[in-house]
Amino acid sequence: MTSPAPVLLEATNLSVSFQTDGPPVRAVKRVSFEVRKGEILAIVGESGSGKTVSSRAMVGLLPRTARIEGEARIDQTELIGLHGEAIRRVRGDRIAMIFQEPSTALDPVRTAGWQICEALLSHQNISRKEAMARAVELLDLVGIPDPEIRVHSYPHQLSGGQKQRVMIAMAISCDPEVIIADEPTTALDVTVQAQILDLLHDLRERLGTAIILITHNMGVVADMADRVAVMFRGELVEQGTAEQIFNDPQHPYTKHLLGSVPRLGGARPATMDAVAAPPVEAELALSVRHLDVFFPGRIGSPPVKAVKDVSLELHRHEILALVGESGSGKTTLGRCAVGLQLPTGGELTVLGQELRGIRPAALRALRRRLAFVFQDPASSLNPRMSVADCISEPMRVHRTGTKAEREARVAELLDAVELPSDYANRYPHELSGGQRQRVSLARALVMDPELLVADEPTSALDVSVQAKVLEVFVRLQHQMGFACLFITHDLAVVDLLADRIAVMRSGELVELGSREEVLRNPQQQYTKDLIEAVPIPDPVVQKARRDVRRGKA
Amino acid sequence: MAFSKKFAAALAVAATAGLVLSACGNSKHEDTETTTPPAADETAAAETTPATGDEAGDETEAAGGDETLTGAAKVLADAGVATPVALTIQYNPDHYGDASAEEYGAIKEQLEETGLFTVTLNSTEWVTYSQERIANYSIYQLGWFPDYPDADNYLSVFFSKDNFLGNKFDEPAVQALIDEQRVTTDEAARAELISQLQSLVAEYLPTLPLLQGRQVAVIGTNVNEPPVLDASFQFRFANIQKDNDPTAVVKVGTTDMVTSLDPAGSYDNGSYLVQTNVYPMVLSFAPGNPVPTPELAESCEFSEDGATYTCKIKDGLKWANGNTLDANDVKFTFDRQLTIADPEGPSSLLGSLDSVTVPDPLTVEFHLNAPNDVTWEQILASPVGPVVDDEVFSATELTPDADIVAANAFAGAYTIKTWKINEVAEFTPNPDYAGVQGTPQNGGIIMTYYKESSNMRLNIESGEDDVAWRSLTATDIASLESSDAVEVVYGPGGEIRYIVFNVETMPGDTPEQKLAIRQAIAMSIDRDELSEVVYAGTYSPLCSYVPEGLPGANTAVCDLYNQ
Amino acid sequence: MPTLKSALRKIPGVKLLGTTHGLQRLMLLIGSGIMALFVLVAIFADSLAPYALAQRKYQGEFFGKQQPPSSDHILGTTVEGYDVLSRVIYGARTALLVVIMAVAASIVIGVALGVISGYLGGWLDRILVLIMDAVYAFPSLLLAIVVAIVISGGSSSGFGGMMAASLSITVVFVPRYFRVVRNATLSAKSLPYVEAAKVGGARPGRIMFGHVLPNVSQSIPVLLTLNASEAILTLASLGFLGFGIEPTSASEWGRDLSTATTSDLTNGIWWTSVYPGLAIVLVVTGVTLIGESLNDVLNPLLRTRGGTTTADERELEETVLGSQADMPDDVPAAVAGHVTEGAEAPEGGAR
Amino acid sequence: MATKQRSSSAALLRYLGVRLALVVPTVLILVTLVFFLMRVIGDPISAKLGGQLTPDELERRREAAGYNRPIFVQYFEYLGNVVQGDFGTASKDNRKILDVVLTNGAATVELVCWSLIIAFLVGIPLGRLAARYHDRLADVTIRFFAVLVYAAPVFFLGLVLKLIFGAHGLGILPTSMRVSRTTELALADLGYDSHFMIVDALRSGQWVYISDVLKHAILPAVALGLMEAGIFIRLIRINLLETLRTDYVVAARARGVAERRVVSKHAFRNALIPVVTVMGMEIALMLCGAILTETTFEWPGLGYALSQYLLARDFVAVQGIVTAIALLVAVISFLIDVINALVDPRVRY
Repeated sequence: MTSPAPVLLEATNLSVSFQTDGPPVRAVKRVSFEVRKGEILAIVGESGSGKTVSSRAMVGLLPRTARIEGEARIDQTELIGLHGEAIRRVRGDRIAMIFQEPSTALDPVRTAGWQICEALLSHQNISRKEAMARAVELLDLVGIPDPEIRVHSYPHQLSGGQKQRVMIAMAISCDPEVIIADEPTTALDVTVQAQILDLLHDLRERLGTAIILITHNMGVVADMADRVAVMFRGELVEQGTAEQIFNDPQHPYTKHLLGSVPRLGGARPATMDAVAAPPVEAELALSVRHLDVFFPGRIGSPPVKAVKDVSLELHRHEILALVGESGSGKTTLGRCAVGLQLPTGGELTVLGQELRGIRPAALRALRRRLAFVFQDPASSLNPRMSVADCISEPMRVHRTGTKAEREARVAELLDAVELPSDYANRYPHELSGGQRQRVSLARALVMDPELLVADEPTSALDVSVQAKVLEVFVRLQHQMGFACLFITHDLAVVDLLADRIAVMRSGELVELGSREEVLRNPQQQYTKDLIEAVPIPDPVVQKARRDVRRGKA
Repeated sequence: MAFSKKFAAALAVAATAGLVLSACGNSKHEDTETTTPPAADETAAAETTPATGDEAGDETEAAGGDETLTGAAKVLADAGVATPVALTIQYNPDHYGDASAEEYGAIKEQLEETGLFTVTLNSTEWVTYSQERIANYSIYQLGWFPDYPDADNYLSVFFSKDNFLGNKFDEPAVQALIDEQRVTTDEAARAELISQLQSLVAEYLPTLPLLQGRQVAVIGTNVNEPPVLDASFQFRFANIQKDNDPTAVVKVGTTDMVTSLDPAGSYDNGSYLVQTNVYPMVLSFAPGNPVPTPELAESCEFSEDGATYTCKIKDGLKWANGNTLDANDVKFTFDRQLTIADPEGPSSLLGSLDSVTVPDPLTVEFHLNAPNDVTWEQILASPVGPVVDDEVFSATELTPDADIVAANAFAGAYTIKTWKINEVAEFTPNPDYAGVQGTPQNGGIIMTYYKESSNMRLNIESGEDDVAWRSLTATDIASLESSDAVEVVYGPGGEIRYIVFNVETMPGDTPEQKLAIRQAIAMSIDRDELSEVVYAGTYSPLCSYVPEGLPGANTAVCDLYNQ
Repeated sequence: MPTLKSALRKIPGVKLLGTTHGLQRLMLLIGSGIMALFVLVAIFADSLAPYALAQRKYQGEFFGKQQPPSSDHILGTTVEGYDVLSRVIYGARTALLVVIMAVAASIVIGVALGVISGYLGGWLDRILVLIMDAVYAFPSLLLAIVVAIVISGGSSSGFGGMMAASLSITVVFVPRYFRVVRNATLSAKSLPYVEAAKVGGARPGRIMFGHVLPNVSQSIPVLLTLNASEAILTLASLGFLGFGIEPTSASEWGRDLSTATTSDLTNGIWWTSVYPGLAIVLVVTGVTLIGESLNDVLNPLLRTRGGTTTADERELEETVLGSQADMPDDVPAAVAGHVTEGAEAPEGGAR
Repeated sequence: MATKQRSSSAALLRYLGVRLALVVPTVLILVTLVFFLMRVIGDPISAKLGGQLTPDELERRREAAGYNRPIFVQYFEYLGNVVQGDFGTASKDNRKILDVVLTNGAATVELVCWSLIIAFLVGIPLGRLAARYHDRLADVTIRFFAVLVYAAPVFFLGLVLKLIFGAHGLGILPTSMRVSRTTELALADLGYDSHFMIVDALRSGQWVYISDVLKHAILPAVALGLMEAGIFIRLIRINLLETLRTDYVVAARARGVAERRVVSKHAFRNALIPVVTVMGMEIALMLCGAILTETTFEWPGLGYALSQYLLARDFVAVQGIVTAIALLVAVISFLIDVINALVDPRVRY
């Protein structure tokens, strides 16, 4: 690195507060940062830390209830307080944005080309024909195949990655000085994420655009950022180069955050490593043979094959991680295992009982021994039932225990998931996401299940919260010894807790083996790609991996 | 005649009591204090023989002088009926006009003011009403519009055994009088019989006549010749004229809807109105003369034995389309009425017809079931009578309106130029017509059919229409009476409104009690109030069964109960 | 005083009012005011009305027909010689009774069918959907007429007439509840906590009425106000078309309006039709205003902020407010020190 | 991609085909429902002659008309006739049902079209305005207006309009029928008989007739149109508010698209999709409104005819008209699908 490039965008003492029905909420508190030409600044923080609000405040995209104080300047132009036409000229032309969810950020009733043209025509005095030609060029630039055809496509005809590429094409259409990328890869699968990140990297190098990258993913930060700003509860707690932040964090929050990030290939924490009961090879908790699950398609289209000819076994006391990207069929398989989904073909034996054609009464009896933990903490508990009622419901359903016994069991489980016993009388909305997920876990365990299916139990949680939940989970598995089918897309989490790993793709089983085999020595190309694509939260390691990848490409 | 004697006695009492009632001036408080005398049961029992009937009469006279028991209360008390009597009266809110609710509201009030009755009113939608009335209603509203303007049409259909009311009324004495008048050809003698018949029926009160309608037409001031509204109850176009101009087209509005142009498929006022103006009849009514007069016929007469009615048809008649009009058309007309016997047609009026023969094209013979049926001439001039073209109409099924209009199968005073059923119709004078209605005095008629009478009222007042015919509300007529832009003309009305009692199912433990209740109700009704307050004079009180204006009409009911 | 405050918030109306804002609150207040007036008038009709509902005389003297408003008859008299004000007041009672019966019956039937059909699915569901859709496609007023005839035989004695009107409105409304509830059930059916109950071995009945129904019930209040307002309109329309209630046993605005339109209007007599009409408009307006406000409150997208309109408002609401709940427990003490004491999570935030 | 598009438009055609096929059971259910309900509530003969014939005579006539045969025989006979295209003849006025449906149906369609014009003219701008000034005075005023026109029953609104503009008010507009009698007869004389008054009037080319038709249409169209406008305003407002909050609207702003364009090109078009769908579902409601409007203004439409036939228990007519209405509803919802496909590419491909 030579002498620092000139400062392009600068925020000074930026504060944002929102009027609500109650007292104003201060979302951003006196934040200052700067971006230089050609630089990638990552703003890191968990949900609610104010990272999105502060970036949107600069381009005036906050609702009228927001009160903004402080300054934000691009070159010599003061942005705060600009209105109407003045701020419109800045947006898109000088500061462009990329959004988290490409499928909602594109107007569903306009073609990709139309929307790119709109951006161009809003700022440049060119004809529609010229704009169209430029749109094709841009699509080509962001790596969309057949841009002449795709330019006429509607958003729903594009894949998630392609949509995000269209968004990027739109963002760079007017050669902006700064691009604000707000969680640009959070909604994408990990392999697609890698491609988009590569693209952003490329664009920075080719066009020299500065990028403000807003993310919660430390791996992405390590992969992309030159400098990092850490936000917590509306305050910017720490700022520095990527190396400084990762190697020598100063603020306790930064330290905590980095400590919580699970790391693919990293060492397991001591609490998770001790294996209580070794898997019993002979006894099967779950046996799947040539399983097919098809869903009827929309009128006039063929059925969707969610699971195709999958065979696998889950031993007692074992944690089998089911890994795959969206649409891989992993959740469908998990739902089959607890009888929430009927298979189309094949055999499915749960705890020694064939599930196909099972009678409702037998299924209910079997379900005493099964449990399921859901992904979304917000909706996995009935909002109208207290925590105690939620946890003890299976006992009431199966008419086990007296009232006192049930209360005792609830207390016992709350203790096991490390929640205070007075939480029994609270309602789900009074709990945080992590707490709710632990209540879900307690409910799942109330009947002492022999098989637990956990469907992405931590992916909706912030990193620092996820660590705690995982820790509780592993400890309880060790104590209670239930077999577990752990469904996730996060290889780092898998590395933390799985005994064996099954990799799925488009409904098919790709690879199955022990954790060590699959993660350290994958046999299939897809598994390799998957592992390759996971960004490691270490700038040095990640830079090396990126170089390898590039060299390969 | 033992029956009539017994009732004559009881009714003399009632009549006296009625006087007391009016003398008391509807004193409400005194009425309500009335209680049933403890001896009521004995009195009722005593009344069952004629001899004790007289005694009972004496008693009531005495009681009537007491001024605490009025007529109706007395009648009930004498029959041993515990008061107040709970009555459920059924009515229909619209079939007999929109004011029915008000009319029965007033009746309820009148009855309850006597303190003798508690009344529950039940209003029921028409179809259910007409299906339920016989089986399930004991006291209910009906109205009647005659098929032909003859006293018989107000008596035989109501009071014969198995009448259409289905109210289980069956009195041999009444039946005998009905049969007798029907074959009495001498007019004066028949009128006497009819009067007797009414007085007899009034004693039994199987129905209670309330009101009699008037024919009302509203005409613009430029109409110099209004329609003739006589006791034939027909609305004829021919003599209407406006602006003293025989070529001016007159616009008429009505709310009477049409079912069909085919006489075999309709039995309602709206259809009949059109048919009387476009089809000829064997016998018809000349304006101003409510007696059937030969129209197609030159002359008609009963045979010696009275079993055959022979008509000579005029020579050289043509339909407007040029087809020949002769006795064969007449035979065709009545034969097809009987053949088709459409469920909604008037063929039931031909109950007395056995067969029709045509000895030659200008002679037609009607062979009747009963000799000398005085109603036969009326029936020929009734809704079953319009003669149709045998070359256009189907002999076995109804002929669609469009075909009739297209074939121009008319021979009445008018032909139809444009026919949009129940919206608008355009009539042009038939130059070949030489019937009893006379030569048309106008250049044609445009008939507008209104669903809402209020719109008809607006259009007659604004001059959009020249004549408004049936049915304007009492409010409209009252307000139009005072308008300078229009004039209201009246004629005698054939429509009557009455209450039907099912003599078996109505309240009361014995036939005598039931009769007493009917009589008490009759005494409690104030027809003048109904006429003046509810109908603003558009209906007048009906004091007997045959409406005023027809031969044989009297005031038997009012005489017995309300004077 | 958090306890007093939370106790107050337990009363539904207060809580609702608390969540509204500015002009929106005005709408709710006006709507509630009208409804309160309506209910009070209906209940105390006997003491409020100057005359009985079918009274034509006072001390032996007729009121007179179609008398213009005067000191004796503030709103004039009808063509039948009744006092318009009394008819209007008693009409409130009829309307309230019919609305209560109709709404109660449609909710019970519609919701039960909707939940069962949506949850169980299969042939039952398909057939019910087909039938309900067909009924829905049928012009509701005509359906109401036919049903009214079938139920009462067209008879319209006081209570029988009201019953028939209510049930015919019910038949019209059941498909609407069914549609909404069934759709809500379909989405609630796949909610994790419902599936959790299923995995827990709960029987269908328990799941449907213990878990699905409470969740579905959120969509009912808005529908309820819609139902109530349309019940009044349908009742009035039935009366207007001549399927009303016998006028001496109950007063019904639609019938009075209909009677008044036959000839009063064309003769310049406006008071007999305008007042019952205004009564209908007023009550329906009241109910609809409440419905509109409810819709605003229950639909977080439309929550009043006194401002417009960006997509991330919801996100902000959730994140900014929701994060407070996430903090106290999950973050180590060292970090939590930076934060003000984690207060009770605002209800709206943790959605 | 081109091939994929072609195959997906084939899928759309299939989808629309299935939608059309679904019309059959819907219509069948309605006809069955109506058939049996009508048999429960009486027959046309008692309806017309119940007040003047003896019970025996009535029974004889019912027997003759075939109403006493087993109901399923009658039902299948009717279905058979309908399949052959024979809808029968009304017994109330002996009109061919097909003729009733065509004539009165045209009147209803004309009325609904006029009212939709009013509804669009009033509803769309007001709905947009309300969304634009969300929660400010303009919004609340418009919402009050929408609630008020929705709350006023059509017949009452019609009555007020009649009071104001009719003969006893300003006296400037006719308050009944589709056209004055003179015009109607004149047009009939000219041989124009398309059942659509405005079409006939335009063909005649005479301003007197055209203005007569237009004048007659104003009050009914306003009465019905305002009610629909009340619904439109609410629908458009809510949907516009929702689309204004979507990410793609923020994204459009973020790329510097002018606010006016954001609203009209992005928010409004997307907001129309649910509006169109809901309109399709509410078409039955509008037909109800049409019945009341037709009654109030004596407009000889299908709904009014239906209620009259219903009163007369004219089974044949009621069944025929209900079938026609069911078909009409089906056709309209099919058209709405097509419109949706035009507006929303997700449906198209």
